[in-house]
Amino acid sequence: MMPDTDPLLPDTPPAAHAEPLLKVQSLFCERDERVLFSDLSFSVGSGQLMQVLGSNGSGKTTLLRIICGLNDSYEGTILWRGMPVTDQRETFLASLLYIGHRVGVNRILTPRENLRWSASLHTPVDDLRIADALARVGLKAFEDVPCRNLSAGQNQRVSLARLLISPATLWILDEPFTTLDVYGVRELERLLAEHIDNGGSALVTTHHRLNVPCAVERLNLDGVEQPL
Amino acid sequence: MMPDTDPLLPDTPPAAHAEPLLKVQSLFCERDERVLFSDLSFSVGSGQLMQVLGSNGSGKTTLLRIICGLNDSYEGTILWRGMPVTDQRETFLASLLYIGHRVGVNRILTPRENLRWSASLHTPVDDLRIADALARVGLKAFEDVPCRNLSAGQNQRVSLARLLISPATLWILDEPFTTLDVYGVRELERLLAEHIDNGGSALVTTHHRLNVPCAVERLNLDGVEQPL
Amino acid sequence: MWLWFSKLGSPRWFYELSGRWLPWLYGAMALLLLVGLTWALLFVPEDYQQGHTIRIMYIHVPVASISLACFPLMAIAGAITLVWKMKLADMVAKCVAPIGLWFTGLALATGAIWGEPIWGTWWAWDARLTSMLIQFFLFVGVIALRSAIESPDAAARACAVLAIVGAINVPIIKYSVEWWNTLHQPASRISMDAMSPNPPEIWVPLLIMISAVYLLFVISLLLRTRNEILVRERRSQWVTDLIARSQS
Amino acid sequence: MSAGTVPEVSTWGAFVATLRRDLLVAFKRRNDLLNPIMFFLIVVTLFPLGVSPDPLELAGISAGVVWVSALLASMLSLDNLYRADYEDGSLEQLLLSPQPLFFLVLAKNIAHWLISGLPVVVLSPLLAYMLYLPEGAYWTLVLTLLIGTPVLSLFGSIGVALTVGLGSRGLILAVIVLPLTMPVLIIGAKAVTDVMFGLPVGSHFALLGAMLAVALSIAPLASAAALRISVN
Amino acid sequence: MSAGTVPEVSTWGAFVATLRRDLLVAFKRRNDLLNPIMFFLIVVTLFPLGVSPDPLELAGISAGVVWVSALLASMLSLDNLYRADYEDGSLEQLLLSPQPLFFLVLAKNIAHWLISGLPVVVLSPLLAYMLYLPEGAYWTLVLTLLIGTPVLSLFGSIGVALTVGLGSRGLILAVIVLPLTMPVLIIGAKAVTDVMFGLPVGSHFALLGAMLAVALSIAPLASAAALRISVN
Ligand code: HEM
Ligand SMILES: Nc1ncnc2c1ncn2[C@@H]1O[C@H](COP(=O)(O)OP(=O)(O)OP(=O)(O)O)[C@@H](O)[C@H]1O
Ligand SMILES: Nc1ncnc2c1ncn2[C@@H]1O[C@H](COP(=O)(O)OP(=O)(O)OP(=O)(O)O)[C@@H](O)[C@H]1O
Ligand SMILES: [Mg+2]
Ligand SMILES: [Mg+2]
Repeated sequence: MMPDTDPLLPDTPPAAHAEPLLKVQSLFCERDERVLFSDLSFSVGSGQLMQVLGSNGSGKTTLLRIICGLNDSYEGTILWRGMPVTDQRETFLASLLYIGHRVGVNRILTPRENLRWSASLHTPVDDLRIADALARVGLKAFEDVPCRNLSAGQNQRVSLARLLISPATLWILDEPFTTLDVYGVRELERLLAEHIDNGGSALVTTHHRLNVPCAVERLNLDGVEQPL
Repeated sequence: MMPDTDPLLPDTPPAAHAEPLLKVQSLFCERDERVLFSDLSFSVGSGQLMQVLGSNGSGKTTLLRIICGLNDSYEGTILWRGMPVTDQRETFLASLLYIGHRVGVNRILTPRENLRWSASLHTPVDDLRIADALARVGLKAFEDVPCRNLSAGQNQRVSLARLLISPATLWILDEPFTTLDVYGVRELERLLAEHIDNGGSALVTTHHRLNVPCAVERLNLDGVEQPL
Repeated sequence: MWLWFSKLGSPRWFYELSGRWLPWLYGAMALLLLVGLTWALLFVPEDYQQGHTIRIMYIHVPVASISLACFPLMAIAGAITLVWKMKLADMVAKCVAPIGLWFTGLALATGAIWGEPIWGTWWAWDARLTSMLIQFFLFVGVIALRSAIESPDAAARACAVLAIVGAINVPIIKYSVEWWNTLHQPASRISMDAMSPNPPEIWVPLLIMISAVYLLFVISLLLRTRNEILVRERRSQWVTDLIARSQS
Repeated sequence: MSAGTVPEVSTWGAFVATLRRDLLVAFKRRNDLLNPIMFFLIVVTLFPLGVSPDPLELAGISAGVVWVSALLASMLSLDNLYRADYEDGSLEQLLLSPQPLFFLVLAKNIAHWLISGLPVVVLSPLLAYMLYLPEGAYWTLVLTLLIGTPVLSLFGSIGVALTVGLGSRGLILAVIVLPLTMPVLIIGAKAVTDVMFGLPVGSHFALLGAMLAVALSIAPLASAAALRISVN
Repeated sequence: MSAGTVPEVSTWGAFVATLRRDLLVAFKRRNDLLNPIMFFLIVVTLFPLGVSPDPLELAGISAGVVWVSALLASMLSLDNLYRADYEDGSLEQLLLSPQPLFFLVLAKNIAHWLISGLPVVVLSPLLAYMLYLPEGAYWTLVLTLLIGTPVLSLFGSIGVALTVGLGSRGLILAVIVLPLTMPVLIIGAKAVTDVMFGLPVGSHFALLGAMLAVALSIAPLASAAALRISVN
């Protein structure tokens, strides 16, 4: 569907910058005998923000998990910097940050401890960075409260603080705006814009209209409009 | 803060209809030594839709759970049709429908079986009603799929189908729009409006602007604007 | 070689090939079973010690020896599933588990029925009996895991991991159990030595019965696997054609 | 959906629906039906392996081993009782039902016993045989288990209800429930051993029966209260 | 946050951080530390209650009972190993780490053993004393448990990893794990009984050691594979 060599050819999407980092080629996936998508191709370049759209059950979460390698019941190829991700798992994972429906926050530990462990799985950072990140997501007074004593939105913020301490190039966020209040939404949009500005790229699902200064590509998984 | 006798007195809020069904009087609650709200009073009449606002961690969920009786670490009085709810638990529960952060959908059972059980806890309904309700929330083809095979939004829809088969007067919904797609959001707003039209009342938390034809009262739990 | 391998991995090819084999296998099994059973039940002389109960041997020994082959078979199929993602291997692995469970159960049951007149008890914590019982548990574990995981793909790989880990353990279990109980009850050990002085009238029908039951095992595995192939490939063109043909 | 009318409610209907739902969940996961039996069998097997395969030695401990295994099987299966409901929010719905919680909890306990207690009772003679329990004691064993296992389910339910909100699993439940259920174990096992020695056992059965009666009337109340606390 | 550079990674750092995190979680819920011990103690006391308080009879079964209880305690505590991480999404983060999963899983297994295996080993002499284990067998019991319980944790980890995505709990895990760990039980308990009879036990220890070596090298691999499957 898309040329797989020169990204400067005229038929690349307008916002695709110099080099396509992530390239998905003719992806096919079915679940429970329902084809979710077939022959799906797209690419995400550096400095590109891609919003995945689709009605409930259209396969957004499935797509993101397939790209991360958490789900391997698909056919097709996923390339990272021109090489299949399956051949270079570690390199790919080192540049990836995924936040899913389940936020990955341990409820016994405090936000600070949670972040420390998350970071150590990728690149350890010092405590100052962590405190800064927590302050920026509005958890200044809650650094040392066990996460089970935080509200739904506060837990979501703990997980979003990871965006601030990670050096990852590609962000994959599955409905990150869920349970965030208006300030939280605004802050996350600001974070996304910063990341894109710095040449990172992001794949985000959300049903809400992104309000960011940069261009937003849209990938719609709905074949037909949903009748609901 | 509010007169607790005649609802027709001039200082009742404008949209409050004839009779205040639910009345909350000088509620006080603290968690982890942080006062969430103190001396909070409001009332919800029939045909009234109340949106609870507040930043993350401001106590919206806590407030709703207190009203339902799922949380009793508070001070103050909650009246239902003029009587303390603690004196008439059963009557109150029979008129109440609560949908929380956790949707109350068993992952082994199918949407149909889930609804059947939910209904039987309050008022049993026949299978035709259930099938209708599921069709209306866009799960026509998914009635007999185990819920663990449904997406996040589809599970949310299963729980929203309860609104259609319940005779409850008071709906208490905690972020019901989470993970719904645009069609789902629109449908839920329509449901809310219908309920209000029929003289029901609802208490809803959401960070999103409700787009309903009826009047929406707002209860803001934030003392100060959040610095985020 | 590689071609053959990938061909073998094709369920359709397997289905057609096994379809051609089955009639022959049926015939051979029927013949062997008929000969073996009549011989074993009617013509084998009574044992001077055991009387007619010796005839249980003609079921017990074949069933027991096959049940021992099932776990390794399942593990090999599992390894192929994990490494080459061959669908057919998983179908075999899935189908061999219940058969293994049945044969292990049968070996336990026939052994118990035999043990009652011989040892005066249905059950003893003898090494061989115990290791059979543990093998029974292992099969139950694999089957329980398979039925608990809903996605066929995930179930295939999870069961493959369990089968391999189990297969590494089977010899350890067998060894440890044998070594655990020989001190206490050496008398109740069963071995081929007991058989060796026996005349051909006894072991020839036994061999026939062993072959017959082996064929029974192969046939039931083939039938189950064919069934599984049809279920999993029900939406592929060749299966739809097959169904259309069988209905017209 | 007319507002203002209190709908007609039916406690019996809610009781039956809850019982049926829990059984349905168990039947859909056929494992839930098989696993208590298998666990019981496997745990009983551990003892000959760990202690000794000697018939005489095993006969002496057989009643105790069968009872301890039944206790453990009942306890392990308890974890399923409210956990899934707690996690998916169904428990909140249960607590918000206008029906008396006593009966809903009782329905769940009965379902639990049917799924995990009854199979153990049915299987116990086989295991007793494998452990060389003397002939005469079979019926006593089955009967004590038949009366005793519902008590285990009912008491166990209190423990699960208390711990359902906690992150940690299994062990804390065991630590709470096992001491509670020890009297049942002691009397049940004692009745069987007494029969083996030809002693009268009427009083043991009377005691077990009394325990069951007490458990039936008090335990669901306690479970209901504990659930309210846990959800808080 | 500069794009395009692959960050420097440290496997050892991730290993230590994961180990420390799991220990931290356990210490924060002091229950996690106490429960294995309490469970072990309670199960061991079930036997004098259920079987017989007679010192001679107890001495005969003491080694087996302590070993069976250790096995059950280890298995019950396993449920905590990946469950919470699965439910809150941390497990996905673990799988998405660029570090080799083998070591991260090993770190979690070591933490599990430190929390639930080691206390049991330390406590075992006390319980052995309560069950009248003959003097000379103490050290053998402690040593077999010291070598054997890590094997239980490692094998158990495979079972939990395979079942972590399933709704039902506890029992299916036991059904999968217990048969696999029976050899450890047999050899461990046998070594203690053999010492009681004055037999040599060197070969038993060699066997246990070999099992530990095999488990250490294979089990984390199998667990890692199983986790990938479960999260799928
Ligand atoms: C539940 C009880 C029993 C079980 C689980 C059992 C299991 C087995 C197994 C696994 C084999 C090995 C088959 C092979 O290696 O190919 C076997 C063979 C045999 N069994 Fe049994 N057995 C039981 C009871 C008995 C009894 C009571 C007898 C009669 C004395 C008996 C006699 C034999 C003989 C003669 C063989 C063939 C010799 C051999 O292959 O080693 N078994 N049994
Ligand atoms: N289990 C708990 N124990 C103690 N404190 C808690 C607990 N749950 C929440 N809190 C505290 O209570 C406050 C209010 O929580 P609540 O869940 O009501 O917030 P909320 O308004 O619903 O937020 P959100 O928009 O994020 O859902 C939070 O700041 C939190 O710190
Ligand atoms: N575990 C599963 N097993 C089988 N099918 C599943 C499973 N999870 C989801 N599905 C199916 O896959 C489809 C896509 O699910 P997915 O979670 O990707 O949707 P989504 O686009 O993220 O929806 P939402 O907006 O509700 O989050 C759903 O229709 C569902 O029926
Ligand atoms: Mg989704
Ligand atoms: Mg909330």
